[in-house]
Amino acid sequence: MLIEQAAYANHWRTISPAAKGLFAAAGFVAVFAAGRPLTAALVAGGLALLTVFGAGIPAARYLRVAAPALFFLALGSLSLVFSLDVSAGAPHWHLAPGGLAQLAETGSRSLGALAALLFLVLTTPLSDLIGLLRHLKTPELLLDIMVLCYRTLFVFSAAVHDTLTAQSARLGYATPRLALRSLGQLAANLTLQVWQRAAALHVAAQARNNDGPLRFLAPDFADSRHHCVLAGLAGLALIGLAVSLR
Amino acid sequence: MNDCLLELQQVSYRYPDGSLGLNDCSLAIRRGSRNVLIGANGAGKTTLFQHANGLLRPQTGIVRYAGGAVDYGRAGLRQLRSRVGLVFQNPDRQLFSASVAEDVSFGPLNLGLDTASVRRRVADALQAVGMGEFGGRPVHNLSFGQKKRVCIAGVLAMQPELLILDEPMAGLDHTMQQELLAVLDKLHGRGITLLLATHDIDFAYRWAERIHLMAAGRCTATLAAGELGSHGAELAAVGLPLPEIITLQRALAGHGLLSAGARPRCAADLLAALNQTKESPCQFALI
Amino acid sequence: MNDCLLELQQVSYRYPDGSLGLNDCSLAIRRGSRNVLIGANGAGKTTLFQHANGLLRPQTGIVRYAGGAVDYGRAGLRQLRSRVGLVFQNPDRQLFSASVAEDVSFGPLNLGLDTASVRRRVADALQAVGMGEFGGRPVHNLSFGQKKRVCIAGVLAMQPELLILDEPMAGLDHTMQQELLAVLDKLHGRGITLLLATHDIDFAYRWAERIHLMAAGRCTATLAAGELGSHGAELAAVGLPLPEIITLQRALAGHGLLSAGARPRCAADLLAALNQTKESPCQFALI
Amino acid sequence: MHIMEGFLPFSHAVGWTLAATPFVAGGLLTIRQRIRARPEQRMLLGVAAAFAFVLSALKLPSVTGSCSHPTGTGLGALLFGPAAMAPIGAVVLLFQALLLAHGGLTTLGANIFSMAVVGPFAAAGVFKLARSLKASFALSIFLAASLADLLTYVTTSAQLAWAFPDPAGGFIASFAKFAGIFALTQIPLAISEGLLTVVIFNALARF
Repeated sequence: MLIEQAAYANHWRTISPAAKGLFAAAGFVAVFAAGRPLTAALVAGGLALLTVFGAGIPAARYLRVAAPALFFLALGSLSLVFSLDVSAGAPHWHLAPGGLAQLAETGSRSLGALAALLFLVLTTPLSDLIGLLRHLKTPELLLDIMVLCYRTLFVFSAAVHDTLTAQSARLGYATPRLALRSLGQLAANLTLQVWQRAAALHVAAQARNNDGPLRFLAPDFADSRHHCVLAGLAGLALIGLAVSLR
Repeated sequence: MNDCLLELQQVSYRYPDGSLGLNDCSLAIRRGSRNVLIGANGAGKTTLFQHANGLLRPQTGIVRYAGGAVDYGRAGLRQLRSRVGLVFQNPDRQLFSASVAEDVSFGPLNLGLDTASVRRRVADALQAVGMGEFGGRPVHNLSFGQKKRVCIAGVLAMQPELLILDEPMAGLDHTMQQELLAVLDKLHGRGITLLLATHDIDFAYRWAERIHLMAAGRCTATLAAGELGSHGAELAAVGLPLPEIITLQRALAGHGLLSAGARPRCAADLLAALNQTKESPCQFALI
Repeated sequence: MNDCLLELQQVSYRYPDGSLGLNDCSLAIRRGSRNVLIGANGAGKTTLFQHANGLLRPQTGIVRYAGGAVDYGRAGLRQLRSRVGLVFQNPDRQLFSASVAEDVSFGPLNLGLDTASVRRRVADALQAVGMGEFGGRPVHNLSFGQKKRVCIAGVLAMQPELLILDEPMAGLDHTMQQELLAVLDKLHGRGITLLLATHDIDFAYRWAERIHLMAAGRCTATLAAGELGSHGAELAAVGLPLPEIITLQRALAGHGLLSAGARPRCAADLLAALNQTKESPCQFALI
Repeated sequence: MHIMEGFLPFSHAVGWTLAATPFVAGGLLTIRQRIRARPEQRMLLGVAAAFAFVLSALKLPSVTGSCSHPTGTGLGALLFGPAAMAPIGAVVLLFQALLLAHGGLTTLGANIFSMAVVGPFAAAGVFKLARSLKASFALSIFLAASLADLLTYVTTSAQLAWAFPDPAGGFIASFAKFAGIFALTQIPLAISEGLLTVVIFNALARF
């Protein structure tokens, strides 16, 4: 997981997640408030440059992370630009009136919002983000699901990886038909583990005196207030710029 | 202060699915001692540990802690579990949070401590297991041995008097084992009573003061490690050989090279005795 | 018939996440031999094994099997994987079927064999690991050691020439280890070439004919087990001590109790040599 | 198929978030009651979410030979009940946005609605209906899983069509465009996912 790796190793790893979250939120607001596509594109470019040069995320990695979303954007754009004409006999495609304008608006907004999202997730590990959500009074039960999900998904990933490898070593993926069967057995085995692992975690929680919601101590970030003020000011500037360039 | 910290008296337990857990099992752990519980897989070691921590409740018999019978009410359990720390075998089944420091904070927060104390305890516990620098790391990037030490820190942060570890050496390579043993030595030096499950008799002989044998849900004998040599029959009864080092020492004594009373615990000890030096270079000192 | 069954020539492999797997690694496994690959966790043992079975493909360098370079096409891989059997460390991760027989049948079914042959192979493989009676049992009720043997049966049912086992002894108790070694002895007796990963130098010395040292993604040396004593420097270079038994033998030779040329492989051997008997009671005979 | 970050206009992003919220809240209430009766369910849901996340990252051999990822909504709804799937799905979709940049925060509501609400309820409904029509267990599972997958994708197409109606043909034409473009990957995937879910239940039945 490329985002995960970057989040733990970037220049801004130790900056308070509240500050980074505040600035990312301002990025979202700026993108949606921007009147013209060019402004939104400018915000997108600015956020991307900030993430690559400020936080020190390698540009190649940045692009690889953005690739699936860009693929969706490319496919989605097709239907914005072209219109399907069924009025005259055989249906045929033609350029939609105003399609390019719509593409510019939607495309620049998507890129801007994507850049804001990537700014946040490439600089902030998920456990910090969950800590931030805890601070923002997210329902306890939802937080419990998140914490356990984040931890357990790596356990499951490792299990899936190992089992896939072991199955491949015994020719389990030699043909598509065998692959479907092997994958089904793997998923069924994983399904059973859901209950076993949940039971084991429950016992382990009791052993450490738990009898209800899972409590964790959020990490302490130095200069958090200071960074939040800075991020807030920078965010306001960004929104101001986006609005004034209407 | 009671000399006997944990005591099981004729405890029996059968799982809901009908399989046998403990069968009339009695065991006593002395305060401040280093104990090994040794027996084959399925002998009931894990079941016994879960009784020590109040996770399971005896169907017959009694569990005593520091002299008093365990109170299975909410307050009693809370107290027992804060004094008896249990480290399970598989780290993946006991680490809740992907953040090291967060996971270690879980136990102390459950004890109802304030934030400042919890923070202090987390730092201390991570320091004690040699993971002081790892608080901000994600659990999934740690090695198996490091995960194991995080599990121990999570229990240490509750400041237990008795620390129980289920198969702590399993899956660790030589270096990790040495690191873990150093951690345990340090904890023992602080006065924490230790109880380890293992199935390696050579390790048990090298490390422990007292060795508890277990088979078929029952503790069949408790032996002072130093006297293990004269209890070959008890060992054989649970399918264990004498430690190799004892066999060697005897043969060498037979050749007049070692005194018959010598009690080397490991190969280094034996060599030192052979070389007539008085000091023991064995890492795990004699009692 | 080529004497060298598996050969890696200057193989390098780096994982997609950037971590090093193998670094210019060369290794040769002779047909019919008993080999141990020894190195710390993370030295690259598992990566090497996955190259042997075609699960990973060298980025530079070449893997040869029975003299020919491995063909990574579909047919080539099918052939390689049916000849090189790979048993992974954690049985829970490679047993994914409900019943023992079903799991063992997975490989032969994937080879496209007919039902009768599959049935025969499953029965034979279970017999070979001493689990003949367990075909109908559910996997999750087995002990750890039994699961391990089912894993081996699952690979044996594909009738490999080379059997590779990753840390087969980890987590097994004394009795289970003896049982597993007996199974391996039997397979070796049938002419199957064996390659085991371990980090226990004492076990390696006791069991193997050839010991391959590994560190930082590279095989640093291949030693005949009998000559291990004169290669302390190579062992130290990968962070391993000399086997205890060699150290002891030397000390005893220094006292004139053993001939300097004696090569006991285990404590039982050493004792026998001490007692001046000529025969070796060591379970794992000398070459 | 996740709608990417920022793709939906502001009003739609807000609207779908408001539409998804009651389902997530309702699911949480259901879960809370379950936990009160059986405390170990607290762990179960987190672990189930991880399971769903990992399952959706598996590469599924598709009938056309291309590779795709299963949604797991059908399987999840049949195992854990459709109500619990809304919060579980919400967490999975949030994590996919945060860890993989699949989907997004502004489109989270829309994606939750299609994948964690419509899909699971469709799966549960189809399964019940098929069983009541005396369809075999395997066929019911197949229909439930593949139709849940298909309806998820139809919902997404409708969401997109509503946001971007065709200037000439309006909603219908736009829906046809979006559905047409993504049909290429989605229909084979729905069939594969149906088959996989049947294989999974067959295997589970033997444990």
